[in-house]
Amino acid sequence: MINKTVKNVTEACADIQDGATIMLGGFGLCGIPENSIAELVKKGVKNLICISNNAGVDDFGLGLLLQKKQIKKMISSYVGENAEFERQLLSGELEVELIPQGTLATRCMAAGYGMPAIFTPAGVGTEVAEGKEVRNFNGKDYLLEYAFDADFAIVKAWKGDTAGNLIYRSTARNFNPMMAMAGKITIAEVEELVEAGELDPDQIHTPGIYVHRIFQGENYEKRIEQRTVRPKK
Amino acid sequence: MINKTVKNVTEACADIQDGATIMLGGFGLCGIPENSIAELVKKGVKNLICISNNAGVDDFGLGLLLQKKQIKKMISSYVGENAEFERQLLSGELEVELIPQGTLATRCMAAGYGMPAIFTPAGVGTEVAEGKEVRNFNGKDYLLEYAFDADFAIVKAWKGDTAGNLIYRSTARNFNPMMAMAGKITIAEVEELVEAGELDPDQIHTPGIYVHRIFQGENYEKRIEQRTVRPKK
Amino acid sequence: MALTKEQIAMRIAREIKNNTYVNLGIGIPTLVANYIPEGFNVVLQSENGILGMGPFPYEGEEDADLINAGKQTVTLLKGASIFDGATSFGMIRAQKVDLTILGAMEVSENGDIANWKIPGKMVKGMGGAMDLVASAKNIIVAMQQVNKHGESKLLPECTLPLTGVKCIKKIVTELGVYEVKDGAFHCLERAPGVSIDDIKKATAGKLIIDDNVPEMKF
Amino acid sequence: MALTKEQIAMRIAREIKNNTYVNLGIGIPTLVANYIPEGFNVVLQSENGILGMGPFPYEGEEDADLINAGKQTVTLLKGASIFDGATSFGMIRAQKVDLTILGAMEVSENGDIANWKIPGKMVKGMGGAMDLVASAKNIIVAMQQVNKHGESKLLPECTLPLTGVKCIKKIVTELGVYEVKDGAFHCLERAPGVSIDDIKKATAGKLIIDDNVPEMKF
Repeated sequence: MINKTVKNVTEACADIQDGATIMLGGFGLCGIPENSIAELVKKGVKNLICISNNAGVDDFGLGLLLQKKQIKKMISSYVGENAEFERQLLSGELEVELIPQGTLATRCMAAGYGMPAIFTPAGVGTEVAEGKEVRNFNGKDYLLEYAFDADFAIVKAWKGDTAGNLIYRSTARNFNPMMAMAGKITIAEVEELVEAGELDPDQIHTPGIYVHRIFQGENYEKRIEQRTVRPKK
Repeated sequence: MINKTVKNVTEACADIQDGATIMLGGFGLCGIPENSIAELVKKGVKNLICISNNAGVDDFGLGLLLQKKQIKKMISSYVGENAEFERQLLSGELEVELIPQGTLATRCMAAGYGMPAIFTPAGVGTEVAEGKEVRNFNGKDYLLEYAFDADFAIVKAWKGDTAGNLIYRSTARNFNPMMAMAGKITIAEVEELVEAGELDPDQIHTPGIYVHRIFQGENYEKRIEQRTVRPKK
Repeated sequence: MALTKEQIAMRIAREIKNNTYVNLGIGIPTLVANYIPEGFNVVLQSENGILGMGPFPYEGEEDADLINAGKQTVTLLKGASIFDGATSFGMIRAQKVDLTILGAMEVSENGDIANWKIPGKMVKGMGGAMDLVASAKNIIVAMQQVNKHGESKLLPECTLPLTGVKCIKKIVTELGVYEVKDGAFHCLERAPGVSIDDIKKATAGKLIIDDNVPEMKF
Repeated sequence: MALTKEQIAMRIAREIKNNTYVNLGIGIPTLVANYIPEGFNVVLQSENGILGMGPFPYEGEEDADLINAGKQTVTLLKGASIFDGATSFGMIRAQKVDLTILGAMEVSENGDIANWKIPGKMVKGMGGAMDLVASAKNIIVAMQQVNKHGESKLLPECTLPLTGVKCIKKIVTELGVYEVKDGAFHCLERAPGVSIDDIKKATAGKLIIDDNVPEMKF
C-alpha cells in the first residue's frame, strides 16, 4: 500500500500558498478540519478562495481565517452566524458567492467523479440562474453547473489508515467525502490514525486513492453551535 | 421507521409484469439477486428489458431467464460466457444494447441522484457515440448520456434491516448500490434480515429510503465463475 | 382568532401521511415534528445527511458530531442512516422524500416562493432551500400571512428575489389553509373565528374562497 | 527472438513507478502483476470495485463475493478498500488511477485503439475498456504486433470498430516498445535478436526507428 502519512499538520499544509483555492469539509462547525485551519492561520497565507458550506462563527472554524483577513472569497451556501464576515462583506473586503447547498455538494461530487458538469433544477428562475445555461429534460428545466476545480481539499475524518482510507463519524461526514474526492491535493486530518489493514475494507467511506496526505490531528475542540437538549426524564 | 419487509420473494415480485424494465445488480455471478431471478423464472413473465452489467452464464444468473426466452432486450456492458445468449442474439430473438461499463454505472447513479443526464468521455469517436450529443469541456469531448428509467431495481445485499437499510459484502457490492437508488420500485433480497437499529447508521451502504421491499433470501448458491487459486505453501 | 405558531404546526401535521419521509425546514416546520400522530411511521430527513432524525438529546448526552441542518444537536432513531451531502441532495432531487415543509417570506398566486434574501439586508444564503423547492414533489409552506405592517405576503407576484418558481402547492398561515393552483390561492379552511372578510383583506393575490369555507377544529 | 507473453509483461512492469495506482486489463496485462519490483508500493485497482487487489486465494479459501474484473477469485491486501461501480469509474474518469495497461487488437499511428469488436463475430461487449481508454492519463497497450496471418496490427488507421481515439501513448509487443506521438510509432527498443528490418516488416503504420535503437535486456 502507498503510505500517505505526513509528520504533522505543518508538513501537510507546507505548499499551500497565497491565492490557493481550498475546499474545506464540514457543516457548520461539525466535522471541520480544526488542525489545518489553525495551521493556515499560523502560516498567514492570504487571498484564499475557500469553498465550504459555511463560514464558521466569529471565533471558530473559518471565522479564524476571516478574523485575520486571509480569505479573499468565500463560496458557500449559508454564511450566517458570523459578524466579522458580515462586516468584511459589507465593506467590500470579502467576495462571496452563494450557491444552493445541493449544487455545492454536487459540484464537488462532479469533480471527484470526473464529470465536467451536471444538471440540477436548483435555482431555475432565480438570480442563481443568471448567465447560466438552462436545459429542459422531460418537461423540467435544469441549470448546467460546472465541477469545482480546487487546488486543495482539506477534510476531517474520524479514523484513517496509513493508506489514506477514511471513515467519518455521524453527521461529521457531510461534505467531507465529496471534497476528499474533488481536491487536486487532498489533505486529511483524523482523530485516530491506524495501520493499513486495521479498517474493514467494506466500511471505508473514502478510499485512500483520493487522499494525498494524512495525519493524526490533536486537541479537537468540536464546538457545538446550537446546543439543544431535552431534560432528563 | 417505515417497515419495508415483505413475506417472501413471491410477494416482493408480485407486480412485476410482462414488458417491465428491470435493473438487476451483480457483476458476473457475484452479488446477483438469486432468489428474485428464480421467482421471475417461476412467474414466467415475458418480454423483459433487463439492465444488468452481464447476462449470466447458460445455467445461472440471467441465463436462467434467457433459457426460458423471457428477456426481450439486454442492456449490458459485457455478455460473454453465455452460449444461449449468443444463439438468441444471432437468431434475432434477443435485442442487445452494449454500453460502456462506466456509462452503465453512471446512468444508474444519475437516476438515483435525480440528474437527468451526465457527461462522460467513454465512447467518444466510436460507434457508441452515434446519434449522441458531443460537447467539449476544457478541451476534451464528452458524450451526453441519459439517466436510466427502470420500473424495478432488484438488488442483493449481505445484511439488511426492516427499515430497508442495506450493507453489501466485498465485491458483491458492485452495481447494487446505484441500482438500488435508481429503481422506481426497489426490491432488496438479503442474506440476513435484522431489526431496525441493529445496523450501525454510519456503515449503511444504501439508506432505507431507496428500498421499497426487503426480504431474507434463502439457499444462496453464490456460484464462482472463474475459480482461480494458488497452491497452499 | 389567528393561529399560534404551534397551531400552524399542528394543522400542518395533519397533512402528513403514515409511512412517509419528510424534510422539515427551520422555524415553524421544526415544530411540526411535535404533532405527528402517535403510531405514525414518519421518517425525518435532515439535508446535512440524516434519515431517521430523533428528538434533541437528553442533557449531557449531546454529541458534537450529530447535528441537524439547523446545526442543533439531535439524536438518531433505530433504523437511522447517515450519508454525505451529495447523496442527501441526490435523494431530494430524485424525489425520494415525500414531503417538504418550509417557511417563506412571500408566495405568489402562481406558486413562486421567496424566502432567502431581502435586498439591502445581510444575506445569509439559501442553504438547501433552492434545491428543496426545485425538487420536492410535495411542498407545504408554513408562514405568517401578513407582515408586521399588516401587508399580505400572499401576492400576485413576489417582490423579493425568488427561491423557486411555480413550486408551492399548499400554504398554512395563521388565518387559513390554501391550495395554490390555476394562478390563485384557493382557501380550503379558515382559522377558528377568522372571517372570510379577514382572509380577503389579508390576501393580495387572487383569492378563491367559498362562502361556506369550513372552520378548522382543534 | 520475439518476446513471450511473460517477457512482454516483464518489460511493461518496468514502466510502473513506485507509489502508483494501476489498473490491469485481462490477458497479458494481468501477468504484469507478477513482475512488479519487490519493495514497490503499487496498488492495483479492479474496476468492479477494488483498490488493493492481492493475489489469487490459497486453494480452499476462495470467496464468491470477492472477484476481480475478470471474474476471478482474488484476495485483498492490507489497506484495501471496496466501492461501488459508479465510484470505481468516477475514480477512473477523474484520473486518480495513474496507469492503465490493456490489450488491443489494433492500434493506429495516431493512437486510436480497437479492442472490443470484430464485425461478423459474436460481440461480447466493451466492458470497461471504453471508459478506461477515454479517461486514463497514461495507457500502455500490451499486444501482439502481427496476427496469425502475419499482418501488422500497428496500422495507419484501425480497420476494426474503435474503442477510443487518440488515447494510446505506449505499446509493448513481442517485437519492441513504441511511443505513439505526432502520428507515428516511434520504436524505443527492440526485442533481443529482433532486427530493425523485422520491425519495419511488422509495422504497417508510419514507423520512426533509429538505426541504433537499443535492444531490450532481460
